[in-house]
Amino acid sequence: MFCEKAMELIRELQRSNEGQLPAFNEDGLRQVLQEMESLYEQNQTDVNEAKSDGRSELIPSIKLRHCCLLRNQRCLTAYLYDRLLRIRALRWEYGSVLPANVRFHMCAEEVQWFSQYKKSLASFMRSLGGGEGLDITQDMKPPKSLYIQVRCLKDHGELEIDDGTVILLKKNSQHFLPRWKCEQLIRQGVLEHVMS
Amino acid sequence: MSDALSDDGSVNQDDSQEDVMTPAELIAKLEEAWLNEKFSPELQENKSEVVECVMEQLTHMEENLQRVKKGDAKASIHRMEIDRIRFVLSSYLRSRLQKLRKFFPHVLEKEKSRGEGDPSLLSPEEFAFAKEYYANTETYLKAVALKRMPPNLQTVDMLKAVPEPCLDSFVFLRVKERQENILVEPETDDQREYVVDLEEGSQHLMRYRTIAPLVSTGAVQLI
Amino acid sequence: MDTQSYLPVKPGVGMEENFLSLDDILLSHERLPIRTECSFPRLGFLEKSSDSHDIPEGTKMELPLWLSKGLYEKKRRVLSVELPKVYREGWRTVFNADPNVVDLHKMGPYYYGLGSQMLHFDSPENPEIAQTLLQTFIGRFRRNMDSSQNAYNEDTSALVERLDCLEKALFSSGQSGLNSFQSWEKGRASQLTASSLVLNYRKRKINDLQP
Amino acid sequence: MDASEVEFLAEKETVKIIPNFSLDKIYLIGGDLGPFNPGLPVDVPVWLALNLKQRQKCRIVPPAWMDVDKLEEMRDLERKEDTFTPVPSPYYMELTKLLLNFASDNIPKADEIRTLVKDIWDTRIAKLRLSADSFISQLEAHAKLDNLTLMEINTIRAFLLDSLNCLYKLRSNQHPGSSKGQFADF
Repeated sequence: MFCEKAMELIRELQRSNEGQLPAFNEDGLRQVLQEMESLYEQNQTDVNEAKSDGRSELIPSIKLRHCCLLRNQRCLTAYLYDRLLRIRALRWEYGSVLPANVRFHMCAEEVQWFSQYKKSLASFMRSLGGGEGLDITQDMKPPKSLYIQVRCLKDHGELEIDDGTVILLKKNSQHFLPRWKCEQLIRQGVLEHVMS
Repeated sequence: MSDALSDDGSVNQDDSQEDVMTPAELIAKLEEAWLNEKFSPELQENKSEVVECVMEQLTHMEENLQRVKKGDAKASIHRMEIDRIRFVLSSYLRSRLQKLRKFFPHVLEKEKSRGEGDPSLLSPEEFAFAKEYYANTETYLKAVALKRMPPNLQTVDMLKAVPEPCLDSFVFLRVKERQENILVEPETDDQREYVVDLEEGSQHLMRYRTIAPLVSTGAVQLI
Repeated sequence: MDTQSYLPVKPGVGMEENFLSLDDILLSHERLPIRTECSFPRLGFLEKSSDSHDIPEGTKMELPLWLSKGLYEKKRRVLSVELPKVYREGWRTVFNADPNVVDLHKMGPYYYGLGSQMLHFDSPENPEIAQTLLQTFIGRFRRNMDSSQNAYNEDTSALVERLDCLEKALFSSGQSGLNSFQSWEKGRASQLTASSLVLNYRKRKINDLQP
Repeated sequence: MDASEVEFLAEKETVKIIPNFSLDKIYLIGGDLGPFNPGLPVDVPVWLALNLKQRQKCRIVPPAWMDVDKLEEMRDLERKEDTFTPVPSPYYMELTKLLLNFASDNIPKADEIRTLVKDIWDTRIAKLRLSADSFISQLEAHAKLDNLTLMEINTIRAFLLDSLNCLYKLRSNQHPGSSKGQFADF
């Protein structure tokens, strides 16, 4: 049956749970586009014959191929759109720089989409409140205290806090830090929030 | 110290009106807008004047705190309050941004068809964001797939492809100003439509569509 | 409405599909038994059991829902769609008697979704099908709610296995409400945590290292 | 809504504290607080009370309803009535948890209070499920929910609202054509 390739793309995404991004399937995409091309060509031939020779019995087959063309178009669009939704979420999870293993799974146009999205988001945040600016990727949970206890899960180098103090984030070291300085690092898995 | 932080300057909400809000009322407005945005299925009208005023308050307070010496007892209390307000503000803006992205073709369409005097759904920065998001997404779909498809299949109508907000969703609400004769549409053929009065302070579960106008006037609060 | 993590396009539920929903695309790939009411020239290769050039009129075969919907016409006879057993009168009687005893996963797994989609094909039984779908959902609601909220502290895995796709999605939204409340009760709700994606990628890395 | 956000709203409620320090009036954006004088009770929002308590700067005076006799009465009434009885605070559950976790030494019979509030909660949640089921099975279009608290609503919100959406779609099946449906899905 037609459109099986397109379904494979959809199943591939559905199998990747919790918004993980599987590798961009360029090969699968190309195969679907090829199938579309050949469906279109067959239909062109049949349409011409139906018109010139009055062979109206070809119409059901033309219609069937057209349905398959539309189905392929839908599957590809849905595949690409769902990937965008996953990629978009990465901005909040990882911050504006994606780890290499994630970037590796994106095609060139996705990388472009993502960098344009980051730009739009950044200029949105900059222009908030009549140009004062506010980073809304912070403050994801209601605040409980100004400072929190954190443990370093990996070596991360130096961190400067607002009063100018510099702290070395060494694996397994514990610190008492301003909450807003830690939020992003906790989300990225560099620090762990230690509850008392 | 107390002098630096003690001017409770009132916020002028709108120059054309004599309406003056205290900072406390302003924060209450922000919290109302936050909950309404969180719980309504569609994007609410923008409250950019509230956002701007709140940000002004926060900046003003932070500037004052710069002048205070470290370890001041009052300063940490002020900082905690700032954190709380900033959380509500960010969360409110995030809720809006999330709906913008989820419904972008419909939001832009609604904005386009808006009448001359009608209030704008989007703030200028949200409008810019939505337009860019639309263009960016369209460009992407074209470049990767659509332009490589047969000629009659190179466009997808985003308005039809992206789902609309479901205004028939149910919402929980609390009544702030008494309303009479709210028409409740029947759920089945053998039910008849009927009217309810919404008493002040009472709470209800009903369709968003029925009370949507009351959310924007502030007569009901979504909970 | 303040989560920034990945949220897929939701399925349409009912007669309308959402164009971009992966769930709806999978649902509309369900195969239906049909009978062709005209011939489809030059497409014989789609019907595996024959080696003729065309699909002749009167061929019984299976087509995916999306194609059946696309080809079906009320006025012209192109194909007729056979109602899957689970929506026929015999099963409807079973559902109406006690919807809770039925294993909807086995009968589905898109019991409500596919049933609603079947209404696109003008069957005289459509009103009864729609009514049974609705009553089945209502009849199973209490059980599904109570188990998704762990009301009886019992093992729910057996029950979950018997849910259709739609019910499963509802079950997990009930569970996440419960989990959020329980983590709050334990004082964990305000803990800042790593994103689930970050955690998953880390897990994967560890798995990659293992021989 | 996340439970932590409901708790955040509960933290705006005021509670009486007895400070052991002195401090002038504080002009917060959300309103004025204080002045604080040692031994003199003063009203503050819960978030501040908890912060001061953690720093051993005050004693918290539990709200009047946080009392074994009163709560027993409420529990019995809640069990007797079919409807939701009025609660002593729209945030009774959150305040109980917060105050008992951070200031149990200021609250007499803390453990009994914890159990009583949990009993009241469980009774109310059971009623909530019962009414949700009847709302669904009667295909109601409107329900009055006075006295329900935000935390109670929140436990069932996603499940109930999603279910109502599905129900709506399945009900619309009975009137095909009433929906727009011009878009053929392939």
